[in-house]
Amino acid sequence: MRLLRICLAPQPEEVAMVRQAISGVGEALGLSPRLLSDVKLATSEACTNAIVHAYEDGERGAGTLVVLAAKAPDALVVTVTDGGRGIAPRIDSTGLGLGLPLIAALSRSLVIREGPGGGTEVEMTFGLVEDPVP
Amino acid sequence: MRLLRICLAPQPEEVAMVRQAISGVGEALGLSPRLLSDVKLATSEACTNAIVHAYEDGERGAGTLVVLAAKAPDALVVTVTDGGRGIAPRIDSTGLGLGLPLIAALSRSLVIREGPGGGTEVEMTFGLVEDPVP
Amino acid sequence: MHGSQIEAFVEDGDGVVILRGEHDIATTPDLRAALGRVRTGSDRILIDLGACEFLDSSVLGVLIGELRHARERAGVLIILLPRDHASPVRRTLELTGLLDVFDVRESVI
Amino acid sequence: MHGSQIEAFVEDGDGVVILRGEHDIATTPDLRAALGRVRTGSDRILIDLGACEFLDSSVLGVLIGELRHARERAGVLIILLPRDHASPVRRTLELTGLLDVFDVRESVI
Ligand SMILES: Nc1ncnc2c1ncn2[C@@H]1O[C@H](COP(=O)(O)OP(=O)(O)O)[C@@H](O)[C@H]1O
Ligand SMILES: Nc1ncnc2c1ncn2[C@@H]1O[C@H](COP(=O)(O)OP(=O)(O)O)[C@@H](O)[C@H]1O
Repeated sequence: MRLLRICLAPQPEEVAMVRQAISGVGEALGLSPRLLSDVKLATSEACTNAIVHAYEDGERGAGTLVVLAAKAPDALVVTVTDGGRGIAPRIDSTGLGLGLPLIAALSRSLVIREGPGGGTEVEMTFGLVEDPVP
Repeated sequence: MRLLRICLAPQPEEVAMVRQAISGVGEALGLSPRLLSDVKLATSEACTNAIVHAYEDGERGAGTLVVLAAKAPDALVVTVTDGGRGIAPRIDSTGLGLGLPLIAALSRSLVIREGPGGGTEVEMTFGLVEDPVP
Repeated sequence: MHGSQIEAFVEDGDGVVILRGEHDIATTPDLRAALGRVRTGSDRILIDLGACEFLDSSVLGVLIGELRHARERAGVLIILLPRDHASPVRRTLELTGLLDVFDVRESVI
Repeated sequence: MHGSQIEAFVEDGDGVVILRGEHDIATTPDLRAALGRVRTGSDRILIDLGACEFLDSSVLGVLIGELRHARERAGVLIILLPRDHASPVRRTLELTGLLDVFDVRESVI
């Protein structure tokens, strides 16, 4: 069941809006405060990766970023898709490399695959109740 | 259809053996040299991550590492599972953070989830023929 | 509150930077600039996250950069955390192992 | 061949390290040691991957570390690649963007 679909420009200023929207979804599903903050952080990191890494500097203006949220029987599935150059290691990344392992730690499962438009699709699945061992 | 299952100690010296075994699988499936080398590298990186990150220094001796390969209709699925502490960013990682994005770049899709024993399961899916646009 | 605010001043020789609201890739340039302003002339930098409601890995990157700066000039960096132990900010630092890396105290905000 | 071999010597003032076979997390300690041996007294280091059949990201980490070393002492690091443009080693350097970072030449091995 689709809960959310936002298309936005891959720009830093947009990420706060995505967090606000996904918080609304999580609150409607009755997520605990901890789960809610995990969903917000993971979604934020995935969007930031798309903004920072998916596009060459000059091409971000024409780029896209789509955030979807859907409810599975016992899970919230958030998908962040860009239309960029595809995931690859970048030795000159100024980041610390915390993003992907952080998303993996926060989500029940993380899928990374090529998006329909050739960019990257990051699909994160979250439980609706906290796991017994946090 | 299961093609391979190896259980090994999470030790650096074992990774070469995993590559040799997965090469055999890939050759039997008739993978092109490039696909074969992609499968080898991705599998090698996933094993190395388990060896380097999954266990505290003192606990690697009792650790496990399982590598499975299975054939799906049009894909080779390789799963690397450890019984370690679970994936999380480690700020003191001496690595360059190339492993996960490299695996994502090499595979058609990458799934990271908690393993049955609480560690990390990394599932990599590869096409059996090269994608039109490399 | 989903806005974000950065306050930076020098007090008793300490450089103080206070983050309020949500901080991410959009606010790291301001954060870097604020740290640059208070860094000169202060051996001790306090970053107060007591009223910070969210931070992401790009903010953590700035904090770690600041820690390196501090160590290079034998200075001190102190991170003040929300008193609420369930705060998202605390959890983010915990998940990334940074609670053990930084000199962490409780904020009074 | 699935073995691995590292040869290290100084020739005409250049430090030369030749990697043969497959190199990964198990052989990086030997690679680091070999580089340490030839580094002293050589301004120019050649790492010959002409007969290297596999390398992983931990080997790339050592190569990048060596490049930093070289830059710090204003030295030169040259990576010699297999002539075969379809070689796995070349592809690995390409995928990680390192073909553009290193001074890369063709090996004569
Ligand atoms: N959406 C994306 N498009 C292209 N490359 C990506 C994307 N997301 C991640 N990457 C690649 O994966 C690497 C690791 O990402 P991450 O773990 O978030 O660390 P960091 O952003 O700090 O480099 C990035 O450096 C980048 O090369
Ligand atoms: N099997 C694993 N178990 C625990 N943590 C892992 C595992 N694999 C990866 N990680 C975490 O993910 C981070 C990123 O991995 P990777 O991209 O391979 O970079 P690197 O190994 O260079 O740090 C690691 O630093 C580590 O914290």
